[in-house]
Amino acid sequence: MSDRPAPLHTVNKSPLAGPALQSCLAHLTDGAAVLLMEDGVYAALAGALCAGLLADALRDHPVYVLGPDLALRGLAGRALVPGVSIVDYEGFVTLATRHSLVQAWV
Amino acid sequence: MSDRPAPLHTVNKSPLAGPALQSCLAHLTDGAAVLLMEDGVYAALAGALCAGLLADALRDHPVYVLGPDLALRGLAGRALVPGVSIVDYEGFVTLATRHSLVQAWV
Amino acid sequence: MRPKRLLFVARCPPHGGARAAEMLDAALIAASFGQDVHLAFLDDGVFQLLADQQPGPDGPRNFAAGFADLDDYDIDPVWVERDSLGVRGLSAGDLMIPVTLLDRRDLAERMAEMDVVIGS
Amino acid sequence: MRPKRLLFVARCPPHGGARAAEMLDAALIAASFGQDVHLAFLDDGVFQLLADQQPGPDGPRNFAAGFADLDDYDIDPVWVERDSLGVRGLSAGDLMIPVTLLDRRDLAERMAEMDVVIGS
Amino acid sequence: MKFAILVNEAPFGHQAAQSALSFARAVLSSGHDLVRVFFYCDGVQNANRLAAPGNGETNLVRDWSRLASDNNVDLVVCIAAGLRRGVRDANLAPGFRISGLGQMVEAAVLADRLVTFGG
Amino acid sequence: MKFAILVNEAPFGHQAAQSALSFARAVLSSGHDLVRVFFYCDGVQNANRLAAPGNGETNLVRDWSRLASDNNVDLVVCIAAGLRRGVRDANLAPGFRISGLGQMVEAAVLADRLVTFGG
Repeated sequence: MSDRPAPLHTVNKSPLAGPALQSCLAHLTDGAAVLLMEDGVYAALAGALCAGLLADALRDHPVYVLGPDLALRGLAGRALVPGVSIVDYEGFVTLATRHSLVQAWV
Repeated sequence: MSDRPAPLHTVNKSPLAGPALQSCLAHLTDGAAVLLMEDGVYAALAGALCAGLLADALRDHPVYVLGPDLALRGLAGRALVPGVSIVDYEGFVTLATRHSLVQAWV
Repeated sequence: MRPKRLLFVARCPPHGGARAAEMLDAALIAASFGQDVHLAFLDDGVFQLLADQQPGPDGPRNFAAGFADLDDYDIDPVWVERDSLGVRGLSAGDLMIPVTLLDRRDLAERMAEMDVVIGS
Repeated sequence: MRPKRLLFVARCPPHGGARAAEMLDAALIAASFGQDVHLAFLDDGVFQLLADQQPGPDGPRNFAAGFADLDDYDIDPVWVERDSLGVRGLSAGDLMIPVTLLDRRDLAERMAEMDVVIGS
Repeated sequence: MKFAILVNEAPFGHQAAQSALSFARAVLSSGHDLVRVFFYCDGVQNANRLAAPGNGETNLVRDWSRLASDNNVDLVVCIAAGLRRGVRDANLAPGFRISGLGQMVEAAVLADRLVTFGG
Repeated sequence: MKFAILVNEAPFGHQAAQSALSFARAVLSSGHDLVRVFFYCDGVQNANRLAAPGNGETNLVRDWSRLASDNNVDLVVCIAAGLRRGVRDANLAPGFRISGLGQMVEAAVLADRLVTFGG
């Protein structure tokens, strides 16, 4: 199954506005990755309450954040949780091809 | 100001799906009351994680729950947090007349 | 072409709009098209299965009736996350249909084995 | 008829849809109709005021520009809940306009003094 | 007492519009005045007469129209929010009228209580 | 690789539809196939040609129509979800077609990846 390793999970809600991020992070399996998009990108903010949660996930899983959605929200120049990688939409497409499926936590 | 004592706060979101209930309860002033409606009625369920939060609020504030929304969700016959009062839409209207304003936490 | 393993994930409560009912519709159609369809309920989605829901004359349609069709469509078992029930003070006996309770880790593993995951 | 004290409460983030922008529109119109208009930002609503928001060419309109109009409409001061900023790792210096920081208790008291409270 | 109602959610994505209608009926049955129902944000979809729910589903658009004709209730759709979302004269249900945000402000000023549903 | 996209949110109440469009463009610019975009739930509002956003606002309905004409993308609106919400042939934007949920299942089966936006 090396070509279909594990799911890519997308989170599009603010971490303080519902359980999407927490639920998503609690369901990561070996090889799974997380992409924060839309209001989900607020979770990448260093210093936010949920930063520890994300840092924990980053020990075992890559976490990506959609750059255009950071810029839209005024977060482009701000400090993010260390280890989070910024991708654009082409990067999102590439991630989707490399993972077995895309599961949206909305 | 005896005829305009304090606000009535409505909460229409599930307590585990966002910060509406918690935020609302943190902003109650003297004389304020809470009406749980739509998915907000899940907060009235005895045994749920947030039951303690509601019980705390009930020491100082009346908490009402909309009966038709309980029935819709299968909660009509279930144990509720002690002290919560069930009202119908006419009761909601009466509450609105007795409070100074109606503030929706959505 | 072999049927795909399609999982519909329900995480929202039942009566906040048409979303829950529309996701159930989609699952039933997928099953009728011969796909290998699974349903998982977690977070507030477990409220969709609560027994004794009484839609009023003015309310939205009684989508709960749709769950009775799951057998006809050969969708079973229905997966429910045990932890999601627990924090809501609920147990399997409170639900309108028989379900398979799964721990979070087990549900995560099964979701990861699907071909397609749809829903919220 | 004396102007009413209208409070618009912003609790949702800015770019998840038109809601934030439409509430700001409503506040500006109310002010232009001579009402005594107030704005309060709490929970994720504080993100609406974050500086350096860069709407792309394809994105929704730049509603943040609307905040620049607040002075013209005599809407001030803007109330922001201190605790909501803190748990998000933000401070008043991160915001695009000057605001009045209020503790939760103080904001609650001011909200209770209004004639009408609109918004989420 | 004079009530005004603000509806911010569409009829089929959210329960708020149904709640607003039930509240409106209770205002009238309790003998109070309902000075206006204002439809804003996604709430403008309540006025889309092309909506045709399936069998056994509530038709909220029709129910609002009936409320207006039976009780002479003023149903106002925000023009800007409606244009954005494709609700305009071409598909406006009976009993609704399209106007500006000033009508919402006026409703808030004229009524003793403004009650918001959804948002 | 073959992609399909599921859009569950209306264009003006949520960013999801804009995200879906940006993702669709990236799929095409990356040289992949886009077998279908299926509009479900409130997502059917993306096909309402009566929508007319204000100056400076994105017109997502028009942008979808352009995507369809420029790239021959199959845009399918769920008939049941559309009827409920007042999106039907009478107000359907160019480039969209109305069909049943079977088209969503087919898209999920034909594509290597189904990516959901909103819900």
